[in-house]
Amino acid sequence: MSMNKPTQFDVLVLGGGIGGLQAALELAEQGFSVAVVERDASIGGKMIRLSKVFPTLDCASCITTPKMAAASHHPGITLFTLCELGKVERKEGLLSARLVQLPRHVDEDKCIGCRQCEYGCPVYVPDQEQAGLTARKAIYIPFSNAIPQLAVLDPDNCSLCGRCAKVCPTGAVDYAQPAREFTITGRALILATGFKLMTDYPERAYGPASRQPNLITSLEMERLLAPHGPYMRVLRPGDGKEPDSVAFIQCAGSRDINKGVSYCSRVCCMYAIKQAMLLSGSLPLADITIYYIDIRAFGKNYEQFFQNAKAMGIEFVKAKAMVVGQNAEGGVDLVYDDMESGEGAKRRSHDLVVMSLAMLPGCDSPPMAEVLAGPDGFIKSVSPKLAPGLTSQEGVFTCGAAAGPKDIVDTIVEAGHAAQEASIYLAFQGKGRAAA
Amino acid sequence: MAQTPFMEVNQAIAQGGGGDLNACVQCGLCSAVCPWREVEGEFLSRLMIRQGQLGLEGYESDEVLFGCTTCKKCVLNCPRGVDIIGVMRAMRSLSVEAGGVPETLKAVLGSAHANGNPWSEPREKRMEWARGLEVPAFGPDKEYLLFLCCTSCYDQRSQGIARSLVKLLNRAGVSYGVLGPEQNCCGESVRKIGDEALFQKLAGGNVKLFNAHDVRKIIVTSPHCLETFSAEYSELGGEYEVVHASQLLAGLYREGRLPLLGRTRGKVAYHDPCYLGRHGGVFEQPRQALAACGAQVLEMNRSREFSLCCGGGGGRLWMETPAEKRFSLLRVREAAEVGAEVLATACPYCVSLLEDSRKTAGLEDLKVMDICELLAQDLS
Amino acid sequence: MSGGGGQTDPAKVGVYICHCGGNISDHVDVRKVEDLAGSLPAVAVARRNSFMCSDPGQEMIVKDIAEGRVNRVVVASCAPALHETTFRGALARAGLNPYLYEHANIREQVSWVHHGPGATGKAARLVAAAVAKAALLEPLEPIRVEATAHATVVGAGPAGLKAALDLARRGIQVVLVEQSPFLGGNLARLDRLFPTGEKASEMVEDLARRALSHELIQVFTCAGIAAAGGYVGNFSLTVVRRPPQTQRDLELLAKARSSGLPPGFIPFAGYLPLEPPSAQEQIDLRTGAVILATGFEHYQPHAGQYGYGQLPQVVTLPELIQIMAGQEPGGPLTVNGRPVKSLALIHCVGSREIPGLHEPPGGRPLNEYCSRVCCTATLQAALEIKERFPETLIYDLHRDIRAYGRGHEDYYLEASRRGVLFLRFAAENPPQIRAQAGGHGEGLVIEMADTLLGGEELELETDLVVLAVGMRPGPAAGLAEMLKLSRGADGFLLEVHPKLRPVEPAVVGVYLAGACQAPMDVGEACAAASAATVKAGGLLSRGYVELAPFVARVDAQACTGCGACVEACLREGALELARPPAVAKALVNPALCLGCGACAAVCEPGAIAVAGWTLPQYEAMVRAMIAGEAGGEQA
Amino acid sequence: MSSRDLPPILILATEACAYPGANSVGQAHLGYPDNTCIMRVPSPAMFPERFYLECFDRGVGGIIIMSCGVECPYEGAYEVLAKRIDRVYQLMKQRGLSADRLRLTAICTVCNRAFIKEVNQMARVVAELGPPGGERAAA
Repeated sequence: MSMNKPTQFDVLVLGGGIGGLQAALELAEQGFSVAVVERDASIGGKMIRLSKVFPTLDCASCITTPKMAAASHHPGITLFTLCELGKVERKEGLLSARLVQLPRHVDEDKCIGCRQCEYGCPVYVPDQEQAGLTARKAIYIPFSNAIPQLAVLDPDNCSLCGRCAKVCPTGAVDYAQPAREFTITGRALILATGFKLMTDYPERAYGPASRQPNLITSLEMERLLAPHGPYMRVLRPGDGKEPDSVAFIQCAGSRDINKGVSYCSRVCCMYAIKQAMLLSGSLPLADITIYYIDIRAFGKNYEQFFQNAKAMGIEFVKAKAMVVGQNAEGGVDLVYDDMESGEGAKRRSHDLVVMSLAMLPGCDSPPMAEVLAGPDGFIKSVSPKLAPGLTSQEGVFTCGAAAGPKDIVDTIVEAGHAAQEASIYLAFQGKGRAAA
Repeated sequence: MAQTPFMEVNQAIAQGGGGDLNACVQCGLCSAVCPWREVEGEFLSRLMIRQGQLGLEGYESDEVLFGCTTCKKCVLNCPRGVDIIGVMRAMRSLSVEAGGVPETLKAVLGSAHANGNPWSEPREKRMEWARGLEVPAFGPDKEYLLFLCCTSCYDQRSQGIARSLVKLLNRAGVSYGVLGPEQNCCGESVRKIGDEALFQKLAGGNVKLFNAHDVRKIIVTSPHCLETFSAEYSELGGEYEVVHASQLLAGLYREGRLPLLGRTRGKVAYHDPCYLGRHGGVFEQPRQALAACGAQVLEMNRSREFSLCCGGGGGRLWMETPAEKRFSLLRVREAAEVGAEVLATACPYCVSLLEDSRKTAGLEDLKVMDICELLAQDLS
Repeated sequence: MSGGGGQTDPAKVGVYICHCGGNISDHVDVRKVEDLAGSLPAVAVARRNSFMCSDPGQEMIVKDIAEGRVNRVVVASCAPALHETTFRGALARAGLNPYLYEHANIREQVSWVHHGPGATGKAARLVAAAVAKAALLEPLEPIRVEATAHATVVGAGPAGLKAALDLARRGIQVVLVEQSPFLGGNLARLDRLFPTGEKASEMVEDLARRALSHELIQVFTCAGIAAAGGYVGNFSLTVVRRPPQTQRDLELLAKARSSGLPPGFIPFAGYLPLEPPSAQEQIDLRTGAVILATGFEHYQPHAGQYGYGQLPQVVTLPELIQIMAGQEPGGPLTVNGRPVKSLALIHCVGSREIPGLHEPPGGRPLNEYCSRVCCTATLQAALEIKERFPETLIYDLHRDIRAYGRGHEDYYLEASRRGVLFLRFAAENPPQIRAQAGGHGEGLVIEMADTLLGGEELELETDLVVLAVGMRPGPAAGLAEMLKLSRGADGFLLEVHPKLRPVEPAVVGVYLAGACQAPMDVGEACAAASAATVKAGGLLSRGYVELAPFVARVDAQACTGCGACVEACLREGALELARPPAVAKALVNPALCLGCGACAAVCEPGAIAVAGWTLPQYEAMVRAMIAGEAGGEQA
Repeated sequence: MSSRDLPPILILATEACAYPGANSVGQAHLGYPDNTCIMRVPSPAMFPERFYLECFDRGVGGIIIMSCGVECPYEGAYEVLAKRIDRVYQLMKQRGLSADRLRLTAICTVCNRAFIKEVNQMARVVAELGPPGGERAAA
């Protein structure tokens, strides 16, 4: 990181996804100084990796990019990317976060984001930003709209051939750059650590049948659908064939006390419907089926979105489907109990099957020992009705998927709420909490 | 004609051991994972539960009400953790109480009632399998009671398992003994068939007998005995440490007490019995035991908790299943497909059904063997 | 030159071309671009640097400005998103208005996409176009609108109370306007809240007491907004208080007085803070921001819908909750004097209506939306019945169970485990309710087809049917009209964008808090309330609103007062014709202007333009571009 | 493709969507004809009919309006724009200008393929029709 960044702030926001950025922007607009700590090389979180968003079907990047840009240009916001979070402790009334800045192996102050290093690099690595479906280089800019637009070198794959350093016009490549540990402090803390997908569910639930290339996760489908995705069109990963039939398995790990988690992941119904709609746009002849237990289209305009999808001919099958194998054409075999028709169990194959995997907390445990998690592992809200953003620690707030699965709309609203609670806390703190 | 839900039936199922009935969310995953899907069977657990929830008729045919093999695959997959086997058992109970038992099972229950075994064999012949072998009687000086499944006692093919096990125990110097013909069938299948009263009688008799002999530890050849002794006998006052032969043998080998040569050649596929694997949670020890005798252990596509049921649980062992609808037929073919020369398993029911299907399939080059048999062959 | 403004000093444009360490200079002949730029008449200096964004690069600009060589700046480098702010900062440091800056994007749009002489030619054209625009740039200042540090919250349900408290705790004066005599809104009509189990009454009392005792909050009950005008920071509202009139209010007030209130809490009514007014009174407010927390109303089934209003044993869920709250412990649940041994809960009553399938009488618009909270509320009620009246047989008739929230799924599982029997009907085939034949309203028969049984027809006999009614938007129609807010097809107030600006309607300075925007539960409404107040607070705590300068500006000399722009304007109130004694002139309210330029397109004399993006500037850019195209060089 | 001698193509790209979209194409180093000039605009609703016609008069061979479509941050502006472009088409017709020379489209911040497709398509049109007015001569 740049050595001259400040280390003392009014508020520390942990997590640079849409929730963290929104909270940071609201606070910075109120005149508070804010640090945003992000584990990835870019801010933007899950949202910047999505294709389009429900129920408006507008482009995720077009909504996220302005917020990312606003945060990165705001004089009141300092970004710390590639930072692993150590302990957060309360010291002399301040919340102090120990950070480990992983080496970018590129000098942040010198890099101009020109990608010469990337073009020069001879090493190809599966690009996780594209669900591993295409390759990137060992030194690269994470993705086209990454912020900051700075290269990062992946030391696990770098062959130390020296080409990137040679072609870099500013001499920014630094193979020997060490990890740097440092501490930042704030008067308040917002935990916006988001979620991750339960990627080990398929193996647990389907066993050997889970190991097939055309059985993919919902985030992989997002990449396939994104205009700047791996193939720029929807092709199935196994053989590059255009799928004629695509299915979605809902509650893949959610509402499942045996193989997953007991709670509802809340967004999967809607994103599956959205993906189905986008698919029927790009593959008008394809059959699209959603296997579900309950369709939970509960938000504003969500039900109408669901009814539109039905009217478009997307098939909704009330059943939890089981993945049982792979057919000779590379399709995924499913079995389900067709209860609504009363016709009993059916076996069906789809060229491509998407699992709407459950959401898990982005952090395995809350980053501050005194902050409690609920039985579901997400950060516990101590006042879920009046102030859902309050945690068990004074001065520590939460928003978005850090406090339970949540869609983007609810996350952004909660981010505003958490920012407001933090600003009130800071205002009282300034007055010695007299008015509390 | 509209039907009216009959909630008394729902309540009777719930009270008869199917307490999870109403917890079912009707997702149908149980129907989807059920082995009957492999052979287009009629039985649909989700539908049967639904009918049970509403107290409606429609599940009374033998192939539906007595379709469940209690393989537990659905239970392990059920998103609501419903004890589906308990619900099936309770629903059968209602029918059995009213005399609704499939013909083939009537004989089984009758024999179990009269002879203490389901095989219509005289009680006093229970120990005939041991003829010519040195089998100690159980007494206070013995660590383990060796309890043999009725099938191992009476069925000729299965007796080989018992005899092999005894050889192994003797060579390893295990302190064990057997009890006489007063032993009953463990009652596991009887209970799953739905004859709760008979189960109480059989199990009650065993508990009384075991407790009278101060039995603490039991070796079993059948995973079905394993399940019922360890999970169900405590209801009747029987608390035992139960070990399946394959577990014990793996342990003995590890301790260096089994003088195996490791000479077994050839490829051995291991079939996880439902009651050892999914019910008992025993997956590794049978494989360790197989590896100990030198076999090259192969995995079939569906193994461990994904294993395919042989079709013998829940009373199905005694029911007629047309050849093309037998899970065991699929299983032996699967073993042949992976190139196995031996299909090894660790349950008398599995051995019996797999052996039958091996013949049906005409797989001359495949042998079906119990782990005890493979290990006994490899003794020095 | 048009667009107004008193630009006097001749443009001296400085052009700075970035090599971007080869990223640009490897494909673009930057020396040639520099020469071409230097030959343009408006250009005072043209320079190059390996990295214009570096300190030495920026210093070049600062020095040229400081030494008076340059009063307009063009930097030709990477995409403006990356460094436009950097270079504007450099101008500001040198004492020049930062808006006297134009960016030429010759990396992303030239050197990375074109090669060879074509790239150089295009770079030259882009630079020429930027110079042409720069020469016409005028200094701009952010628009400052003074803002009264005062907010008005309309509606005293949980969201309104929470919003008022949030603002007051940030030091902002608040007026809280509530139409009924009570505080607490629909929250007061609940018993316990899912999934925490806390008492709704305690939450209402707590919120109401805190709001009433806060020195910065002034509460008006029995009050409504009679007139509204103004704009962000400067709204004027007329609040009218009237004596209570509805039968319900009068009955509740009589009951309250008999028990020695106010102040105090009346179950299922709310917190009564003070005696209602006995005569009409009017309060005129100047307020900086308006928070709408007008909430929702429960959907009222139409007569005969599922037997409601015709069969006495058909009630709504809110009615049942109130009945149960008043029930003595022990004995069966009793409704309308009759014991209830079995009951059926029916979901989606007045929600998720589908055109063509559902035909409400009287031409009522369909409620196509999901009301979000009723599923879990129904499960909660079922569980409470099982808890307090365990012998009751409960059927739950649903389309989907939407227990989406944190902890909600546990309610569903628990209700199932406790024996609530879930039956699923299809939207096109809803349950039919009738009185049992031969009975005298003793019992009900429900006919329904269970989709979980392949559509098998079932007949259920129950003593009670409970309708889980959905939500309708609260009474905000008049207010929405006065404030010029849009409502969606669902009747709820409309936000600008559900993700970019989720609590803001299109009118700046007005914010949406809670269920006036869409169905939500108490926690969600309270979160939305603070999302609204964080916006309002940011605006009001400074005392002024700073708006981007890119709004319409009128050249009063050129304006003929024809009014075409007013007609074309997309934001009501942003443009009007002022009528000074002599002639009418277009007048922009910068606080309301979107900056879209729809006005500029229709102005014949070119008297109105969006500051910073004027039509003459674009025309100059096109001319420069064509000139470059024609000869590659300019005179 | 040498576009040096071809009439220029003017692209009006919205600040919120299409302009960053064009930059995304640059980041991906996807080539397109260089007789293009992209102008950043807040909302193309600000251009009167005559602006387009004058562009053609001055020699602009084709114009692509890359808007935000329905995602337009200026509520109602897209509808106004669409109506105006319809009128521009009428006027172009009157003047004997091919309607192919003007395109109204929506490009998002990451619509690389759509961007390239639009630009290539217009480049083909311009190459075929020549300078504005060429089609009149041909007719």
